[in-house]
Amino acid sequence: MSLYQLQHLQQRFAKKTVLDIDELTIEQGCIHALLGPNGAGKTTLLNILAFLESPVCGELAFQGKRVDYAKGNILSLRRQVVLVDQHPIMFSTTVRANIEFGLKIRKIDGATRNRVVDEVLETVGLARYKNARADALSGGETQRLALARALALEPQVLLCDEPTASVDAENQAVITELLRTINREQATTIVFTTHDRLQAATLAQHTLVLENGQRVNTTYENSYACTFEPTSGDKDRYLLHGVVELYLSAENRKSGQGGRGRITLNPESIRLVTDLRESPPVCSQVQGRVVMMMEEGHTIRVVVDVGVLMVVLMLADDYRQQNPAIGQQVCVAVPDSACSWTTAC
Amino acid sequence: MSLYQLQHLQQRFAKKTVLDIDELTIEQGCIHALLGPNGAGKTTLLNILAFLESPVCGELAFQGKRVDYAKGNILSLRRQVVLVDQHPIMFSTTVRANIEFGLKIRKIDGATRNRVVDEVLETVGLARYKNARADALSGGETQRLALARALALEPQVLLCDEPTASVDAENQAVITELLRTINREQATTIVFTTHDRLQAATLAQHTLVLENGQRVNTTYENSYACTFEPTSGDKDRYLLHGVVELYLSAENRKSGQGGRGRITLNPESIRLVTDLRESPPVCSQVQGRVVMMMEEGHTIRVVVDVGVLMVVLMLADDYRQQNPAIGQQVCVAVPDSACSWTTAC
Amino acid sequence: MNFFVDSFFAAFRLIGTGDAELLKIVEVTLSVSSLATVFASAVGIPMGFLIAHSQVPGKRAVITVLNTLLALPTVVIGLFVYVFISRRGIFGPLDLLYSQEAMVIGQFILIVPLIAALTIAAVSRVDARYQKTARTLGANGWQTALVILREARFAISAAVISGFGRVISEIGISMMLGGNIKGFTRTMTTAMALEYDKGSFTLAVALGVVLMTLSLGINIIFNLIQGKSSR
Amino acid sequence: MNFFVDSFFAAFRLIGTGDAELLKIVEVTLSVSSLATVFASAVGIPMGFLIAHSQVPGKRAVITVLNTLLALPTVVIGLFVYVFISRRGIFGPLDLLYSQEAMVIGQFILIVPLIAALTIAAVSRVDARYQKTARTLGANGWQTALVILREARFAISAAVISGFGRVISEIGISMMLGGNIKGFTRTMTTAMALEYDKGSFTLAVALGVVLMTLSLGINIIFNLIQGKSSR
Repeated sequence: MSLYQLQHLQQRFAKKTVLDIDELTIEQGCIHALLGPNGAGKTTLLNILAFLESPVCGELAFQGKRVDYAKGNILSLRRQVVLVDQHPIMFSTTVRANIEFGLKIRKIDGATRNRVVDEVLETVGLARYKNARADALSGGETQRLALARALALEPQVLLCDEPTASVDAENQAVITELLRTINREQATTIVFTTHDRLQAATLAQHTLVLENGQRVNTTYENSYACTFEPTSGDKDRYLLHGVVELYLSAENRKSGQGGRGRITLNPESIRLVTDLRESPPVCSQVQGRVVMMMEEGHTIRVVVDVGVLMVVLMLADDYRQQNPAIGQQVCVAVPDSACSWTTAC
Repeated sequence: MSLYQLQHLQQRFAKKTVLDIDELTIEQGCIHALLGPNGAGKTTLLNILAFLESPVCGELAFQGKRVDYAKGNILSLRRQVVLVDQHPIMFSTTVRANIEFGLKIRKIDGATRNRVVDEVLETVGLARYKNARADALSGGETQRLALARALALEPQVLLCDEPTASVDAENQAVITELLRTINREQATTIVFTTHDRLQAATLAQHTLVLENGQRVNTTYENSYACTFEPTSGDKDRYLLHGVVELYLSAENRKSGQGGRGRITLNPESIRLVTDLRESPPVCSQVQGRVVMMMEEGHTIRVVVDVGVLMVVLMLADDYRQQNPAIGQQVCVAVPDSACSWTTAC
Repeated sequence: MNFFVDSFFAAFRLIGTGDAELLKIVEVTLSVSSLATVFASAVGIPMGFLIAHSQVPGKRAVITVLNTLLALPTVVIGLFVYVFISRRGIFGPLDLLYSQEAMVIGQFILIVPLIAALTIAAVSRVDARYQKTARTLGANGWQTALVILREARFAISAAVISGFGRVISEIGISMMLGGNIKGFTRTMTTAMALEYDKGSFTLAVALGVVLMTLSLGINIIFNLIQGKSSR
Repeated sequence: MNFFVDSFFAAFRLIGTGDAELLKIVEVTLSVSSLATVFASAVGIPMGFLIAHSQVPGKRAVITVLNTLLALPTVVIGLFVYVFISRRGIFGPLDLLYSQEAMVIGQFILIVPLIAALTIAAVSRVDARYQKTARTLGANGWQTALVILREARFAISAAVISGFGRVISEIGISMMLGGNIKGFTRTMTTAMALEYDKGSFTLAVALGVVLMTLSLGINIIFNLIQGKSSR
C-alpha cells in the first residue's frame, strides 16, 4: 500500500527550484533510501514528507488523502511523522525530558511516559544516561538519543537525514541495525537519505535517486572533461581528461573543427566485455581494470579504471554471463548512443 | 625518497590526545590517501604536515631534516606546502587577486603573476571567472579555485582535506583528475583525506588509515551489539544484533553466565568460503550474500550481508581461488581468534 | 591632590555609615530604574519575540527601525516627553513633570527598543533546529515558542540586565524630566553631575563609587550570563 | 499644545536659516566628538586586534574587563577626569577644565572600550579559515593580520561609527568637563538639557531635531555596514 503519493510536486526558495518531482510513491512499511549528492534536494524532500514545509505547487497525498495545509489539519498529520535531523539537536534539559517532550504534548500520563522512556532508552542502549544532560552526549550517542526520542512517539513514518554520516563505524552499525529493527518490529515506514550506495542497497527495499531536485534512475558520474578533433575517417577522436581515447561518430557535432567540452557516458548504455578476444568491435572500446562491484537494486554496479573511473551498470543476467572479477582486465564498449556532449562555453 | 618522516608524534588539545602516530613516512612524488572516520585525527595530521600546528611531542622530519619550529624557519617550510581546506574560503576579492595573494607574498613580479594566474585558471577550467568575485562561486568551483590558488605557488606538497566530499559528481571527477595531473606533470607530492575507500584505492599509491588518532591497518567495521549465553557444550551462543548466531569457544569470557556486550570480528582473520559443501567447519560459520567487492591495496574487500553487513579482507590469491560473485550465497568462517569481546558497562 | 584623597576617604566613610542623603538618592535611582526596566521588559520581550518570529516581508525594516531607535539620545527623549507632560502639554493636567513617574516614562522609552532588539538577537541566535525539532515532535505554535524561549532564557535575562544597566547610568532623562529635586527625583547621575562643584564633592565621589560598583557588578553578571548563553 | 507646534515651526526656521548659535553648537559638538572618535579609534582598533589575536591565558579576563568598562557611566568618567584636571588636580596647571580638550579626553575614555570591544567582536567573527588560508599560502604574521583586517573592514568601520554615535549623544561628560559655556563648550546635549526651560525652548527643539537626524542617520549607516559585514 502506498503511504505517500507525490505528483508534480515543486519546491522553490528565492525563485530557485530546489525540488521538482513528477511522481513518487512511498510504500507503507518499507525502508526507502534517498540517494544523491549534496544540494540535490534530499533534505527539502524530507521536510515536505515531515509536513514541515509545504510545496509551492503539486499534490501530496498521505494515506490516500490529499494533504490539506490548513493549520489544524497539518498538526495532526505532523504528529504521525518524525524527522530526525542529520545533526540532531537536543533541548538543553535531561535525556529523559527530551524524550518526554513529545509525549507530554500528546498528553500521555506520567506512568506511561516513564515506561516509554525506559523502553526506548533500552532499545538504543542509552539507559545509563537517563538523567544526564542531553546536550553533553557524543555525536553517535546524540544520534541514537534522537532516534529514541522519535521512537517514543511510535510514529507511522520515521524520516532520517543522513543518519550515519556523522558517526563512527561502531555507531553506524548500531544505528543501521536499529532502523532495521524498528521497521521489522513496528512496521514503521522509514525514509532515510545517504551518500553511501552500499548502505542504500543493503538496508532499503527501495532506492530513490535525486539529482538537481529531480528523480533520476541513477546518478550519472561518468562525466569527463574532454577535447575532440576530427580525423580523416568518419569518426572523431575524443580525449577524456587528456588520457583516455574514444572514437565516436562525427554525427554528434556540427562544426568541422576540434574543440573542448564535457562528455557524459550513460552507465546503463555502455557495456562491459570480459573476453578481450571477442568479435571485432562495432563501437569504440576502452580497456581497464575492474576496481569495484556492488549490488544496486536489480543491477550490478561495476567500476572500471580505464585511466579515469568509469561506471557500468550491468543487468544480473549479463553480469552472470561475463562474471568479471576484481582486478581483471576488461573492455568497456561505448556506443555512440551512450554519449552526450556539451561544448565548453 | 621519503619526504616526511614522523616518529612518536603526538598532538593534544585540552589534554585530549587527538593524534598519536608511532611511525609514518610520506614518499616524495606519490599520492597518499588518508582514510578514517570523522574525528580520527585526519585534519590534525594535515595541519601538522602543513606546518600550521606544531605537535606537542615527537619528531617530524621534512626532506631529511628535523623540523625546527623556530619562527623564521617554519615560514620558509610553510612556503613549500599548501593545504586546501575541506570547505576552502576565498578572500573577499576577485578570483585573480585570490590567486595572486601567495605570489605577491613571494615577491613574484607582475608579468609572471599574470602568466601564472592565466595558466592555473586554464588548468582548473575557471578562466572565464578571472575578474569575478571569488566568494560568489559555487561549491565545486570554489574547490577548484582553491586548487588553482595552491597550484600557482608550485608547492612541493599539496595537502587536500576531503577534496571531493562537498562537491557534485561532475566536479568530483574533475578534481580527482586534476590531482592526478598535478602529481604526474609536476611530481607534486599529494596527501588527501577521504571517506571514500574506492577513491583512496584508485587515486593513491599509498593509503593510510587513522582511527582514534592512531594508525591502523584497516578500519574495523565489524563491530556488533551482541548477547551471549552459555550452552551445554563447550561453546557459547552469541547473538549479533538479535539476528545472527555465532558459536564461539567458552574460553573467551570469564563468567559462567550470559550477558550483553559488543563483539568485534577482525576482517583479516575471518574467511570467505564460496563452496558451501566444503569440509565440515572447524569453526563457527554464518551464511550470507556478497553485496560488494572492491580493491583495497593488495587485498580485496568483500562485504557480505549475513543479516548484518560483515567485511572480509581477502588476499589476492585467495580471492582468485574462491572467485566470489556479487549476489552469490557464501559462508563466512569465524575462528575464535578473530573475535574480541567487550562486556557492556 | 590631598583634597581628593581626603574626599575619597570621606566618601567611603559616607558609604560605610549609611549616610541618609546618599541612601535616599540610591533608593530613588533604584526604584525608578527598576520600574522602568520591569515595564520595558513586559513590552520589549514579547515585542522582540514576535518580530523575530514573524514572517512578514517588512520584518527587516522593523528591525532596522528598532536598531535605529537604540541610538535615540536621552536628551531627545527627555524633550519629547516634556512636550507631552509639561504644564502646557496634553498630559499637563496630570502634573507629571519633575516626578518619578515622568522619569519612569522617559527611561521606559529609552530601553524598550534596547530590550526588544536584544530579544530579537537572542531568539534569532537560537538554532533553527530547535524550532524544527519541536515541530516534528508534534508541538503546536505556542509550545514551539516556549521551547525557543527556554533555549534563549540566558540571553533574554541578559537583555533585561542590560536595560537596567543603561537606565541607572543615564542622566539626560533624569535631569530633564526629574529635575534633580532633592529627596524626590535626585538620582545618582544627576546628583553627581550637578552638585559636585557646589560643595557636595564628597557625596559626588561616594555616589560615583556606588554607581560604578553597581553598573560594573551588573555588567559582570551580564557577561557571565552571556557566556552561559553562548556555551 | 499650540505653543509646542509654534516652537516646532520656529525650530525648523532656525535650522533653515542657519542660525549662528545653533551652528556654533553643532560645530562644537561635531569637532569634539570627531576628535574623540579619531583618537579612540587609533587606540581601540589596534588594542582590540591585539587582544583578539593574543594567545595569552588571561585573554578572557581582559575581554571581561573591557566589556565591563563599556558600562562605565558618563558621570563617573566625568568625575574621574575632573579629579585630575581640576585646579586642585595633578594636571590642574594645564588649565584643562571646562575646555574642549577636557571633553575630548572624557569622551575618549568613554569609547575606547567600546571600539576595542567591537573590534574584538569583529575580528573574532572573521572565520578562522581566513587566517589558516593566509598562513598556508605563505603569509607571515603581519600579512596574515592585514588579511583579517580586510575581511573585518565593514565591522570595524561599524565600530568607529558606533563610537561616534555614542559620543555625540552623551551628556554627562560634556556637562561636567565642558561646563556648557556658550560658544565654546556648549554641545547639543548640554544645551538641550540645561537651556530648554530657560527660554531657549525653540533652540532646544531645533537641536533635538538635528541631533536625532544625526544619530539616526549614523545608526542607519551603521546598520547598513553591519548588514554588509554579515553577508
